[in-house]
Amino acid sequence: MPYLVRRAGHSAIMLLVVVSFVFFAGRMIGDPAIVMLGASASDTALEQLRNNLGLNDPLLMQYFRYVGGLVQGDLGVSFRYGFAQMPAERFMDGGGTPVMGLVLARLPQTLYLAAVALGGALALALVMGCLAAMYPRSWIDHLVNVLSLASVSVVQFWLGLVLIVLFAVHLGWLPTGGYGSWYHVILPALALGARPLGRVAQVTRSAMLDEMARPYVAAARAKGLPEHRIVSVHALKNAGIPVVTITGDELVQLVTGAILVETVFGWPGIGHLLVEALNNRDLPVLQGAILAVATLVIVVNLLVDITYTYLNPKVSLSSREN
Amino acid sequence: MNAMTEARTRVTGDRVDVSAAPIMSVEGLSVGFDTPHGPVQAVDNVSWSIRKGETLGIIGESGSGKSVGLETIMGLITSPPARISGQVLLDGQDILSMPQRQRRQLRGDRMAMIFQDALAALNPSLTIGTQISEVYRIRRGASRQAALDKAVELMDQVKIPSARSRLKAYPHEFSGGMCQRVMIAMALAMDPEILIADEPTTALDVTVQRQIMDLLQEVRRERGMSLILVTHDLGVVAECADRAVVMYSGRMAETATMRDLFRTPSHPYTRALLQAMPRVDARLERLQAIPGTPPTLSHIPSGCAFRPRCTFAQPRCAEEKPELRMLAAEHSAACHFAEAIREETSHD
Amino acid sequence: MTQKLLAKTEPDPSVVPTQNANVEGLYDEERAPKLTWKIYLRALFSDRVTLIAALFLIIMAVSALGAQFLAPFDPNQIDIMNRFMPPLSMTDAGQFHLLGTDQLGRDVLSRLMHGAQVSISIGFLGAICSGLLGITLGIIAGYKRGLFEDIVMRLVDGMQSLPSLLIALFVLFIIGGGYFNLVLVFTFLQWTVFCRMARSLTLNLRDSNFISAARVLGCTDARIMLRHILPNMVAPLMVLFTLEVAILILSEASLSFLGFGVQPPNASWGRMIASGRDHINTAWWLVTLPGLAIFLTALALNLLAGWCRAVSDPVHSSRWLTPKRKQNKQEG
Amino acid sequence: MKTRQTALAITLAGVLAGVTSLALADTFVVAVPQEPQDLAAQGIYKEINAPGLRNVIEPLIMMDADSGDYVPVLAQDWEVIDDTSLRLHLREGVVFHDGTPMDAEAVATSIEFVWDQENAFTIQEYAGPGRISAEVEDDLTVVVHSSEPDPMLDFRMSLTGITSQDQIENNPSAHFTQPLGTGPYAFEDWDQGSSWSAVRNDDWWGRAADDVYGQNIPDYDRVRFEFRTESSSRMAMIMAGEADIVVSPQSSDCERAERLDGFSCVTGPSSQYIYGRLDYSLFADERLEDPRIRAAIFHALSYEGLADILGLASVPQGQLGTPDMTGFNDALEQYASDPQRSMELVQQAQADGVNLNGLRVEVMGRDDTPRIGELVEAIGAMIEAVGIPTRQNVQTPAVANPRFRISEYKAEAPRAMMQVHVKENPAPDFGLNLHSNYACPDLDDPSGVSRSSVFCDEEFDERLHEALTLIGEERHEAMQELNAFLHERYVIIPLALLDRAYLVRDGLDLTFGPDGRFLLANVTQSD
Amino acid sequence: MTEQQQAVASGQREVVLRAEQLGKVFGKTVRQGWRRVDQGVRAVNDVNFELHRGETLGLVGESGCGKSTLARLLVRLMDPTEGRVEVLGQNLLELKREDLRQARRRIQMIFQDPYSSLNPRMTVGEIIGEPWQVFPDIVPPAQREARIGELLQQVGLNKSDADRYPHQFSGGQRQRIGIARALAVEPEVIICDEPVSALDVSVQAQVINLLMDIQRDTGVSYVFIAHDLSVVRQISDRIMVMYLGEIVEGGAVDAVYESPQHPYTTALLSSIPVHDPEQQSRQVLKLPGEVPSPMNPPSGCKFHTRCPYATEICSQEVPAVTGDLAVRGVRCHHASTLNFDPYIEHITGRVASG
Repeated sequence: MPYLVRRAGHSAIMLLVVVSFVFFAGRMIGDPAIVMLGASASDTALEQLRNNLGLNDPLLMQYFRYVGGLVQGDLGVSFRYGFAQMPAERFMDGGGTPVMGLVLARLPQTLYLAAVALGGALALALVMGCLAAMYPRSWIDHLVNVLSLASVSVVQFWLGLVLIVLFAVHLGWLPTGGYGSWYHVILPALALGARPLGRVAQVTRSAMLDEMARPYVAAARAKGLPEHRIVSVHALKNAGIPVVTITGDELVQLVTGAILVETVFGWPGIGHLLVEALNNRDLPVLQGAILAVATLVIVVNLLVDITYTYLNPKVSLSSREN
Repeated sequence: MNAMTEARTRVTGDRVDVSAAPIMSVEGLSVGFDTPHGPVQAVDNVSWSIRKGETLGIIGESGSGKSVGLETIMGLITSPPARISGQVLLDGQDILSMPQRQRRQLRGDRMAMIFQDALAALNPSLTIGTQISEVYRIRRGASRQAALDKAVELMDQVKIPSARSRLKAYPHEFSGGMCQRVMIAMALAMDPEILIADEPTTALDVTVQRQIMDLLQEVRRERGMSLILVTHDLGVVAECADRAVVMYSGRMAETATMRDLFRTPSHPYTRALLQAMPRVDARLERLQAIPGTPPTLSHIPSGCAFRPRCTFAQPRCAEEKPELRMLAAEHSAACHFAEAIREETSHD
Repeated sequence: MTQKLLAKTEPDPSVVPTQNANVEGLYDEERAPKLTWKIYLRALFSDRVTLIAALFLIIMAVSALGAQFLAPFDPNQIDIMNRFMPPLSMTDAGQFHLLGTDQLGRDVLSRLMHGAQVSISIGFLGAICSGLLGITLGIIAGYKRGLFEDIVMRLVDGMQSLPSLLIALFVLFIIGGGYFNLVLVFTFLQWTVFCRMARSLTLNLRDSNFISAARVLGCTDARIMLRHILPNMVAPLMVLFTLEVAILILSEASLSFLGFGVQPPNASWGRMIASGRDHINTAWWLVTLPGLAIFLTALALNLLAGWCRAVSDPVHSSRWLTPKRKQNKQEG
Repeated sequence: MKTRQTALAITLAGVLAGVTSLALADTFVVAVPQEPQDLAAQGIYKEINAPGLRNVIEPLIMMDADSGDYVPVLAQDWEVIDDTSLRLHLREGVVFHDGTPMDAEAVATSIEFVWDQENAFTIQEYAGPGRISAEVEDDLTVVVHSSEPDPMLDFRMSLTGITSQDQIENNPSAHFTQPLGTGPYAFEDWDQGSSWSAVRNDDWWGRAADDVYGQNIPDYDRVRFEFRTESSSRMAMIMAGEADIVVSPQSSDCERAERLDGFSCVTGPSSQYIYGRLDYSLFADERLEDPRIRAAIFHALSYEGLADILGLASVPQGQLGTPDMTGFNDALEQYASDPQRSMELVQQAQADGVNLNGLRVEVMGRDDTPRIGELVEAIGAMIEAVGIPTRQNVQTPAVANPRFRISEYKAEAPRAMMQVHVKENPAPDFGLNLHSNYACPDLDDPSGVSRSSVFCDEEFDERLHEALTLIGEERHEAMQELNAFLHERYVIIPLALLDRAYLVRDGLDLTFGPDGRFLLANVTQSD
Repeated sequence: MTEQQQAVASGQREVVLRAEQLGKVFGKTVRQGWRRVDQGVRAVNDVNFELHRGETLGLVGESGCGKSTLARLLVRLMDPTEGRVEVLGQNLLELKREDLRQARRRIQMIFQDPYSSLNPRMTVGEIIGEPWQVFPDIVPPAQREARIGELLQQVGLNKSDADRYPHQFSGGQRQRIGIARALAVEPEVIICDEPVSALDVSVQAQVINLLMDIQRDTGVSYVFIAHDLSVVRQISDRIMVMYLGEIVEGGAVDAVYESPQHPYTTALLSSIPVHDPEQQSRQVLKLPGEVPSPMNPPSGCKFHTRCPYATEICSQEVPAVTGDLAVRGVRCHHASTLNFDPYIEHITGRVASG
């Protein structure tokens, strides 16, 4: 499919832009050697480390080495985790904790959390949005409206803190955080899912309202279709396009939200890794995490586009522009 | 000259039993809405009836309430939010007082509706086949395949070429005329007795309009359906309808057989409308324009709604709302001076 | 058919005779009554939730703008002896702290008011700057089309498909936090939202006949964009602006949580939460109050924007503007 | 492909998590504030590097903080041969967790590995003047050498973790992630981002030895260290019964613990202190060299107040160290908190033509310092209150901002920075302190350790050099004098001495170990 | 023949608008390998006409036939891909930006949709007065207010309407405002793009009358585009029928209506529903199908797919124009052999009896 090929091309270019941005901008934060060894490190140790890491090479050479590594699935070696302190030649296996491993180890947890948060939010939001659209201006509509707006207005990490205090500390129903069995995911998913819940419910509601006002709904009624079929088949499928768009959008935002929520809950996901990398100035991990997130986002966008074509026959993969 | 032409275009008026009881009659139907500017009366005390096999034209400009009334009959406008009063009798039963569930059974089965903008009235994300067959499948409990076969049959009836291969097509792949044919096929799926066509050809070109009107007449005749044709185009009504109702600002101005309506228009509005139309057969020095503009529903003048634009208006018209009065058999008009005007025109 | 006029009756004196084609208008009443501010106001007053939201925002705005005069204490005045005083408590020196004191003994109410100034102004400034940039580019892109549009929209697509807070984090990580850096980063990230909307609105308007008419009249492009296009997208852009302010206030809080917010001793709501979070188990008000302030402000902004959108929506507005009918009026 | 794997991983993770959480019945859970960088042996020299790692990896000897004496661990006996070498006699029959014997060869390998200058280990901050090497004398005897005279070799040995020789030589990458020590617990798993855990080592030498350290033989099946950055989360964990012990609680949490059932707060003195390093002669704004301005700043602070804000801290005695250290000067009092005097000093200075326009003292903190935000704000507010403008700045990504390094000072305009920093001094001697904090740094000397100083005074440097060569009471007195010398010159503000604190659930008793590490051997069940 | 028609026929009147071989291809150049290939839609092809002072040229056709595109080409809202447009001898297409703006004073446009053609954010006075912001020399600032009043009265509105906003007016009134705006620059030509098709029947006549009155008073010329043949007949002097971007027949309006030579013209005329129930027994020339997509127009005569008279030649050869389409001409292979009288009885018959 040429469209998919072109899309993939764009994505690759965007990734390269992100890679370059992250690589060069990342170098503005200072000498990675000092970052690793601390302010009181001796210059010998620093120099040794720079040699170990190849930081004394020209920047462009480092860049090409980095990009070259990326192509082979090598995101470099963490500054913080593991043992970059030792000269590489001392390791039989080349040494270093590969960032790729760190990222891949954290990715499933984030996806798990995101899937639970988004899945729950989506299911609830669709029901809420449809209900509100079916009874506009009723108390249901008002309730859905205020609830959904409330859940987009809340600061996620604050909600997380409040949830911990309430449900874990005072009521003791759920764990305060950490990663483990299914009930560990509930509180973080609640904190993380609030925003998508609100956004999707809002969009569903207004899209459904719009669709229900369209002539084809009147026509469907006129031919004697039962109302539930009109809502669930006719209107919902057409309302699906904005809902899918916003869901894709929210999935992207979810990753950002995860940064804070994972930190609050001690959830070992990519967001947590990212914050740690930020705090530790662990540049390779930071780069790796950002790239992982960017890749994720690009994949999500592609999925959203594919879903479009299912929902809207006017859009075909070969013709879609923008 | 060849098959493309027909000697007679007019296919109405034949075989309608004038003495037969109407299959549907509307009595004193009023529909009102609330708007930000206060309540409005979109349909005000409208009564008419239609017999089996008959074509009834409903003529009116935008905002005259011609569509609102029919959407209320179809149950597409409900109370609330609308305020509805009056009766719509189908086989002697008032359908307005029926519970929703029962009314839904009537739709499609007893009466069906087609809309002005067919493309908008078709669901853009479902295939033509699904849309034509779904109601048959759900209401008649037919199997998927049987329903699709039915859809093909219907599409053949409305002369959609290579029907079977188009089952999988989506509405946007069809032209305007084709979409209208699909709409008609959808409406016919349950074999209704009354077909309401709400400006079915307004959005179409002249040549396609002709095709669709012919098709409507053909299916009406074949099935012995009654057809309610809503339009603002006097020409379309003149060619197709047996009788017509002229609406102005939510009220009935005049109702008559086609011949009476055009020969002896007895309401000043009908008269003025006929005179204002440019003619294809002659170029006039000036058109007889009706002054002013139709009132908005929120500001209907007191008394007779047409009064401010009427050349016959008298002080009485501002105070007294004229009632619809019988002038002759099948001819009524709502004007204080209807008889005088009828007299005047028939002498002409 | 007759073309002769009936002369039986005299025409209504309020109507000009038909013969004079130049004065055919009908002026006895206004045609489509404008949706006046009275109607909007009436609708607002009948919608209790939105009304409360609007009042809340007014209170917030007043306390933020007047923080210097209205705040009971200097927000940075530390008082080691009176730390962690719960709301509604009185110090030995007789100072009354309505919302208590924080971990340095500063008055929480005063800090909330000054924090409102910082948080809301960051939200506003960020939205204004990104709005100006985005709307300008969006209108030009939508109106001029061509290569410029391609470049701008590619950029917008690219930037929008990245998680913005993450990029904000990274940029702030490099350039450091602080008030103006936050505004800068918000501008840099959020202009795409305005740009996309301004462009799509422009594209819609561009095909309007009144734009064609203006071009036929010989209006310059600048005049068309400023006089014809811009004023016609004020309503949706204002709604978007309101939403963006809410989003930016939330973003400020998130970035402050990670330490990239305004620098001490200045208070912002986000920083208050961030610095109070260590005490959440012991001094609930330190986290709860600024969190509530953010939540309620954002909620009020969202409610107001939602309401504005509902009443300015051509399809559904009448539903929202129509006063509710009493049940007993119903018939049938 | 990727998605399918992910989906699988998610399902599996869910199932496994459910199963494992049931299995972890007798697990001792410790909530710690951060994830260790690695679990390499060198990390045991500082508790915050890898809390709990000392339960897996043991040193040869350890210091009893109370007495200042060394006690045996893996070495049963040791003797100082001369000022460059130390002989250690190892305990017999000890094996590493991988089953390899802990013999002289293994110990020598570990020592050389940890102190190898090729390895850029952070322990180098405690490196002596010379290179350290180890020599095997016999199976159970090792001699440690320093290439330069080093009176503190025994101290450095107490920092050195001993791990499997086989691992160091054959699988060095595992050394950083799967420590193989000799301790009472054997490393089990490191769930990155979440926790690391260890299981009971039934073959631990301490079960049979009669000179074992600690209060008891630890008997939990498993110990898990959960990483929770948020202190409120750690607090929540113990409140919810998820953790047995919480490391680094807030003072307010400790206060709360007094009032609540279920857990209590155990505190004790630590060797950590917080100081403010106010730029002085080196690259500093010249107005900061005016003694009145410096004094004004020092006297502006309310030390009681700051200790109160910090909680779990006390006001130090005007010098950087604890009273048990060699060189501690009892006569020195903390600077008086006297804002009135500060204001007068500022006015005097201004009257003498010191123009304070444009001076902004930048109070800067690294955020690995406890309560740093509040501390910086409070200090800033206090200095402002006496009429000296400040700017407050908490460097968030805390680790190693180049601005903290003296060598970076060269790159900036004259500075007026007060860096608030936490420091741990494990040595029982002021020598290291005085050298690293006050000696004029030789910026061109790559091996110098005094690079955190911003003070350059020839007289001081000379006297310090002399004092460092002394031993015994002479050394003590010399350093006492030096402390007094510095005190008068308002060089560095000792802000607070921190307490060590743990939240401990009811039913447990915890005592601080002899060397200030968290050891399960010091935890006892009280019921 | 009316006076005007005579004048046209004799060519006495000044030519105010001339289109020569005007054509427009839409769409993009598609890249095929390295080459760029035009894959456009030919919306308008080979249009030639002259419009004289005070004359109205009617343009009819079904939707999608390109008549609106043609209108936009004439005022240069779009750039044609070929041909030229001259206004009073000035070629619009060669003008620089500033000169083009100046030239626009000569040619104005009235739009179909009276709702979208007025800026909702401007008062009626601002809308009508806007051209003078652009061309300050037309009316001196001091007289503008008075002039707005005059214009409003000229189109049948009140002076006081200047302060109101467009939404306060009905469709017909808005169309009058649009006309006033066009008149404000005192143009020579007004292109009317379906100006009455969105209006109610009862209002259509007012606007048509108004347009005719304005022409009578000011001598302005119209290009009047519509799909309603009755309306076109009422207002036009000459008429051109368009099909798929081409003019298929043209001539004086009475001549075309009373003796059409192209089957398409005939079909259009005979398809109109006649609003007289007595007049229904006539023959209708019905066309099968709908207008083909302009993307792949039929070969040969573009009409042959729907033409009841099509023969082999029609699908192979492009028919030549017989006569001058602007005066009296037709584009059909069989024009000379066809007799359409039975289909237009309702037109000719009325004329005879009327």
